Amino acid sequence: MIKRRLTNSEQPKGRSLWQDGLKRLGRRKLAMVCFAVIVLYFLLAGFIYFAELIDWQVGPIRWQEEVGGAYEGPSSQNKFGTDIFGQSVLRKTLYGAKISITVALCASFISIVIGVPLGTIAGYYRGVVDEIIVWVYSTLSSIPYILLILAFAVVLRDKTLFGFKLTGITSVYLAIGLTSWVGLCRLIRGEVIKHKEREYVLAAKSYGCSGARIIFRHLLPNVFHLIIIDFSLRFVAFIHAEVILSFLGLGEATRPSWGVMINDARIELSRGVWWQMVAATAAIFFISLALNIFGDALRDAIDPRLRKAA
Amino acid sequence: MTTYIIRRLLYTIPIVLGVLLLTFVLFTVVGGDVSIEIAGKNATPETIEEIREEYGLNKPLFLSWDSQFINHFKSALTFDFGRARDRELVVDKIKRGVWPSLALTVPMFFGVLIISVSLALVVAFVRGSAWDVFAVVVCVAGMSIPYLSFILLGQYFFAYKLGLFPIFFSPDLSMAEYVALPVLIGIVTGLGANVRFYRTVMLDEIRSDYVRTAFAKGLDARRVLFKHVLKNAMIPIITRVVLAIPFLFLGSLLLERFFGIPGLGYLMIEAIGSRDYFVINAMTYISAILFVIFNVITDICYGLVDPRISFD
Amino acid sequence: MSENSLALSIQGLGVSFFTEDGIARAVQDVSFSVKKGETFALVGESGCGKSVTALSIMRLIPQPPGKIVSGDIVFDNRSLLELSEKRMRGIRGNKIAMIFQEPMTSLNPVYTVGNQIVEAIRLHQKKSENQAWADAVDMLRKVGISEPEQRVNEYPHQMSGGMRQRVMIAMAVSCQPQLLIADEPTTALDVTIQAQILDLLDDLQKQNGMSILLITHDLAIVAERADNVAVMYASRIVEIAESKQLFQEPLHPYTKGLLKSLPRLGLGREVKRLQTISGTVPDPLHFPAGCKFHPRCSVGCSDKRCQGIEPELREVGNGRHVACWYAQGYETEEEIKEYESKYGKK
Amino acid sequence: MNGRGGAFKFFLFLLLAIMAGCDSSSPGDDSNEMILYANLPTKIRGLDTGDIGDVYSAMIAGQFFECLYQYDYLKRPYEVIPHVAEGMPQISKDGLTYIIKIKKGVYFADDKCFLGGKGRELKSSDFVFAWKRIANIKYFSKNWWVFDGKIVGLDEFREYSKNCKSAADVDYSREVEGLQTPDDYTLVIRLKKAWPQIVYLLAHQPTAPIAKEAVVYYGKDIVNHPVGTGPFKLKVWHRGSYIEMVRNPNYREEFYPSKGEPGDAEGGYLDDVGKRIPMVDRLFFVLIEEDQPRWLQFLRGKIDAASIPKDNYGQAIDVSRDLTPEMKKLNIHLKTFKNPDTFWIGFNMEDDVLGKNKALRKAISYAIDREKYIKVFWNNRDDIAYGFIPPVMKAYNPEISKLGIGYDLEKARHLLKEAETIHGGKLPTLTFSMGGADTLARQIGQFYQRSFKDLGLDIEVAYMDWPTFQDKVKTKSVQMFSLGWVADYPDTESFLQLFYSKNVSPGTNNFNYSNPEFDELYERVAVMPDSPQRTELYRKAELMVIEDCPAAFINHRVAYILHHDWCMNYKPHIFQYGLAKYRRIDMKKRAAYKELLKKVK
Repeated sequence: MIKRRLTNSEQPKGRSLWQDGLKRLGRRKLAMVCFAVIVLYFLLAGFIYFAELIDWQVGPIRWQEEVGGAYEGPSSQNKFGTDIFGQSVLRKTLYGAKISITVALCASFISIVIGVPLGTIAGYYRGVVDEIIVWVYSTLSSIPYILLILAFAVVLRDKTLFGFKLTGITSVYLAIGLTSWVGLCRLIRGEVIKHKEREYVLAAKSYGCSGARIIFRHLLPNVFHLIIIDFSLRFVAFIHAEVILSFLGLGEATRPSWGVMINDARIELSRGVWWQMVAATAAIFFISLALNIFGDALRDAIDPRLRKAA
Repeated sequence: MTTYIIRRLLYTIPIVLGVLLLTFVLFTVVGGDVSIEIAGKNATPETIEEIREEYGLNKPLFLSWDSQFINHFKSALTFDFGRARDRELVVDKIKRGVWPSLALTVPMFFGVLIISVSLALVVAFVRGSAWDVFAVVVCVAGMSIPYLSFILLGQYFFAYKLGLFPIFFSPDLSMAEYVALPVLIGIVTGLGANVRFYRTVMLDEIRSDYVRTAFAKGLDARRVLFKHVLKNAMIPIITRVVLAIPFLFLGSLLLERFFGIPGLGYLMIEAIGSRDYFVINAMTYISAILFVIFNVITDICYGLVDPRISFD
Repeated sequence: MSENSLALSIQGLGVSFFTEDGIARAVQDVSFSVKKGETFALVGESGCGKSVTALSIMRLIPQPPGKIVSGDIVFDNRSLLELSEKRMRGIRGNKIAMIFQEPMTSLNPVYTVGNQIVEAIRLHQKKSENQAWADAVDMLRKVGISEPEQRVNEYPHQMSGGMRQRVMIAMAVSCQPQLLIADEPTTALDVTIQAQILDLLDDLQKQNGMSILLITHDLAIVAERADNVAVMYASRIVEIAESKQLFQEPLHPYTKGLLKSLPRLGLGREVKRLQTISGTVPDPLHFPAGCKFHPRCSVGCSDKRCQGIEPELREVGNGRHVACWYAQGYETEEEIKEYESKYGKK
Repeated sequence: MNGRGGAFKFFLFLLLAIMAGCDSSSPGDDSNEMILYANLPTKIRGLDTGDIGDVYSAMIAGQFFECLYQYDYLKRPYEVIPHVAEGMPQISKDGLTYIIKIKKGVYFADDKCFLGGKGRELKSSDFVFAWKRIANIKYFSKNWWVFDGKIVGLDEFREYSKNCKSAADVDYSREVEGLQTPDDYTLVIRLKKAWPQIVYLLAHQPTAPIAKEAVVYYGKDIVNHPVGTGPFKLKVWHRGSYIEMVRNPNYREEFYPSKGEPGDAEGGYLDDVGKRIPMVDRLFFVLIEEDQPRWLQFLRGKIDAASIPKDNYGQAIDVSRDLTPEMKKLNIHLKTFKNPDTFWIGFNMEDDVLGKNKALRKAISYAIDREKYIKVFWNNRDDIAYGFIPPVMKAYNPEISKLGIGYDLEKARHLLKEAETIHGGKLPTLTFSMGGADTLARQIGQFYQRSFKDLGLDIEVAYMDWPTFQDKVKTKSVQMFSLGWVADYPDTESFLQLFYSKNVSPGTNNFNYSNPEFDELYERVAVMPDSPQRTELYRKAELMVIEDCPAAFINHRVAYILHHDWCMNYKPHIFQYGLAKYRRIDMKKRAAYKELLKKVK
């Protein structure tokens, strides 16, 4: 039989998991719209940070400014109406993006920083280390999540930790971060155990790779997509957690956040002041919806197997 | 089977110890001193000192037989949580709060379960169709609205504006009357995530080979769904259901708060507001114990539903 | 061939899957017929569309995304595709039964095997519960399960793979179907058990006089068991022949390749190096133009006609059908043009 | 579909079972019964009268426990009259010995702690026991301040109790020289120094007598079992939701007061003169902590009276401070009254920045637009506080708006410059602590932050929960804080002691204010009986504090209470608790309210 090289176009493409997944994702219009929405929110939050840094007095930064009388309804001048002090609800809503995204980002960061290394170490080294890590997260996960967050938030609030005063959102994202790494850790551990037995890891071992090298060069890249997917879906939960903590008086107090705005609206509703509530709810709704849909799409695109875990 | 249960229970011991350690660290080591709050507005330093003594706050934290840590253990293992800030026994508070909480959460739970499993079956059956897409979108949209907004709007429209339901707990109402609206709101908020979850479960099952076999036999869709799929789907459903039961006892923080239902959720909110670590500690510990126990029950339930699992 | 001698006849079947990534034409223009009482084998590599063809007969294509886009399936003088869903249910498991590749997962894990057989019996036959259970035990005995009285109450996970496949067969033949579709019935089993299962199918065929549509990728099985063979490649049938003829004189380069890759025992001491077909089966989303086999074909790979125009399955005499320009004897482009003028451009 | 139907039935069954299991039988079926539904705006701590430390606990406990004295229900200004005492005390000339006779025939309510379950007669020794119990340090009463340093021998008793192992080891039979009981109906109190406020405190809830039997029988659980001599008995106390009380059948003959102040007859307060009290058979205190539900429950007639939430003020009260037509159609009545309280921003005088810088403190005080504050947060209801003595007090200085500190931004800016000079540079960011993180607290915090920003001063607001806040205040670890004080009795001394240097944190002087001149004045005035001269000295002391400025006084609350017209004899009273015994309910009117509500809508 004559051996023949196949031309490039004919060859089934050896695309990586990522390329493949992202390409598939790119074809989903809805997912891309959602992605754009998410990027928009992040840009907004980043912009507010930036503007504050250089003290650029754009609208959202000047949320404290009185732009009208107290509790003025939406008008052409103040599109979303005003609050009790005559501050613009629109500006507060925009500014709230910074708080919510900061909370969710920091909490995600903490949970990744704790969950991924612990999960990898437990899964790779097994033995006593594994038992201890499993024990820790089993303990944490045996306490209902909401109780655990509340317990952490109550206890951490107004404490000083390593010279840092834990006020407002700091204690919020610490509480969320310190309690939410469990799921990620469990996921990573399971995946690492699976991959550990795969040929490529065994091969790496056989030519004398160190444990650290195997973890960083081989294992982590192969579980990385899980972290991203987990992140996108968890982000939503964190934004919602901020609302509940704010309602319980454990959240941000000095700056407008969506949770605080909804909480304030509780009383305002009875005088028919609905705009603050609607603005904050809508702000949360759109980013949650976008993250939910995008997260699902990402998961389907990159790792359809995970659908089971949902 | 008995040996299995015993062995399974033995596994829970380290977890319970872990929970005890965690609550101790949280509420005693990090949480700190509560004596001043107990002493009240006209307190003298000596009263505060006496309170510290009474509550054992001046004992060493760890290294002693009479340390706070050992006492924390003892009290937790004997379910003696002492007295709350208002000098009522914490246990009494919890006992009293359980019923109203259950009256709220049990109907809510079954409502969500029945509606979402039924919907999920239907949606899974018409998978891929416009109805399916619509259902998923509605679910995701429902999940994206903050819980608090749901409650606020629900209470505002149905109780305040339309006056269809009582606004708040009142002693002259029957329990059915005052839990009606919160249960309704609870069910609506719970549907999104649950329908989506059960749909995924059903889809996983519907894609299975045995379903194809069942269809190949000539069974109709209803029989396949209700006889074959549902029983297999029971396994993930049971996990979710049984593990949700401990949460029923906790009540619902926000709903109880908004509707004045004197359950454990409300108790918890108040404990948070007044930093009543005695109550928070007891609630955390009890719910963890319940959770661990129900974990064991889940495993036993697997055995009942899934013939592949044996306890030997 | 009289119509009445046919158990099943498929004409121009086309099945497509409408996925996000595009339309996958899993089955295109497939036509063949199965005679009563014969074993007809459908052979091909995995992903070539043979299982989809089988599922189309049962009308069990997952829909959406799958859809039968063209063709007709005639069974018992009736078009299956035109039947109502209710009538079709009366045929499934009753007139046409099917057994699947994976005996591990094809049985419902949470019901006893007896329960699952009884369900099939009672669905199509008016029998009492007790009678059905007795039948189930009989069926199990017939498929060679020892101690069927006990086994009937066991769960699938308590049985070995071979036994489960016997249970599947028992379930399938419990209503004496006219046609049994066996979709890779032995692939997942040990070699020793494979033969037992196939023997069992042979026995049952003799007893009931049913036709068997045997779907497999294993030519060795085909050689022994099948009366007629259709070879499928990339959604199309490329060759149909009597089993013996095919093995003696394969016409399509793909069939030739397949046969060359078979280990031949008993041809003297000389052990030939097994040959494989280079390249891989094309992705149904990205079929090559022209003859789908041409990129892997040793004959027509550089031939412009093979690259440009897809050959149709045509009779080449001797009752043999093949879809290959070379095998059909169209040697030059002029001839193909002439062919096109006759039959129209593809 | 069987599976679903079965599950649904199971669900229904469970629902019914649970509801049957805990459904409290709906009260009020007996139409002759007179039932009062009152609101309890916050959870109460406990009903052990010796440990009651807040207004609402006192409000409840007042229905069960009776003190020696009480305030006249109708007369204004507030006047102390005997309650379980036979008459006003006989006071020795030096003002140090009080002889008090106790009424005969006052019985404790029936309770199982008594022999045979029958309540026994009240004896003078019950007072002595109750007060020694407050002195007992192992009991941790919040109310030791009442007797601290006042009664001969009681402080020694407290010292003695320190050495006991536990509360149970304290021997209550131990003699206290200043508390003698010559017979069961006579109580002799000997004081260390003159204490003219004593009659007010003998009308103050924590000094009510308690039966030793109850304390012994219930132990620590006494908080759940109020056994007193009062007109009502506790039936159900569902801590999370309501308190139900019923009339005490053993209650002695007490009658509705016959005299009031001018206008009482027109106000309908004299309709029931001479009638035996209590008139109400059953009382519900329904716990509703949040404004909105409370307000709506009131409008629906579920509770008989309620205050107006700030966000519904416009719905209830029109610009002329009268009820809106909507309220009038519902036959709702308005009662307004001034509270004996003052709210302020306190300065920690031990703070490095604030303590040494009077100009800064004054600048802050001048920078607060109290009028706007009251307008934004309290619907313009409250009075501006220029000093700390509230307008209801006799010692209230009518000239105070000129003498005290009000809003004057120019002056404040001027003072701030001075303050910067004193500080020697730019002032650091100050921290203002608030004991709450709810919406109102946050908005108030924001208000102040803006006010001080206008002044040119940066402050950071720290919101914390109440316990943390209290902890910080008591340990002197705050800079500026928001607090207030409600007088327990109608004597300005109650406010003066807040600035006495011996009461610094963790005592009531949270400002940690210390001025020897003021201390000297306080010590002098505290032992003086009421006289115009004392009033003058009170005013002098107030001005002294205003000058030193340990706090920026903001407002005195004015309460706006609405009640339905079926709730009769609803006269507001700011010092007396346990007023339900005077109330009468027109059950017919209440029953008709539903129809009225429909008609109005």
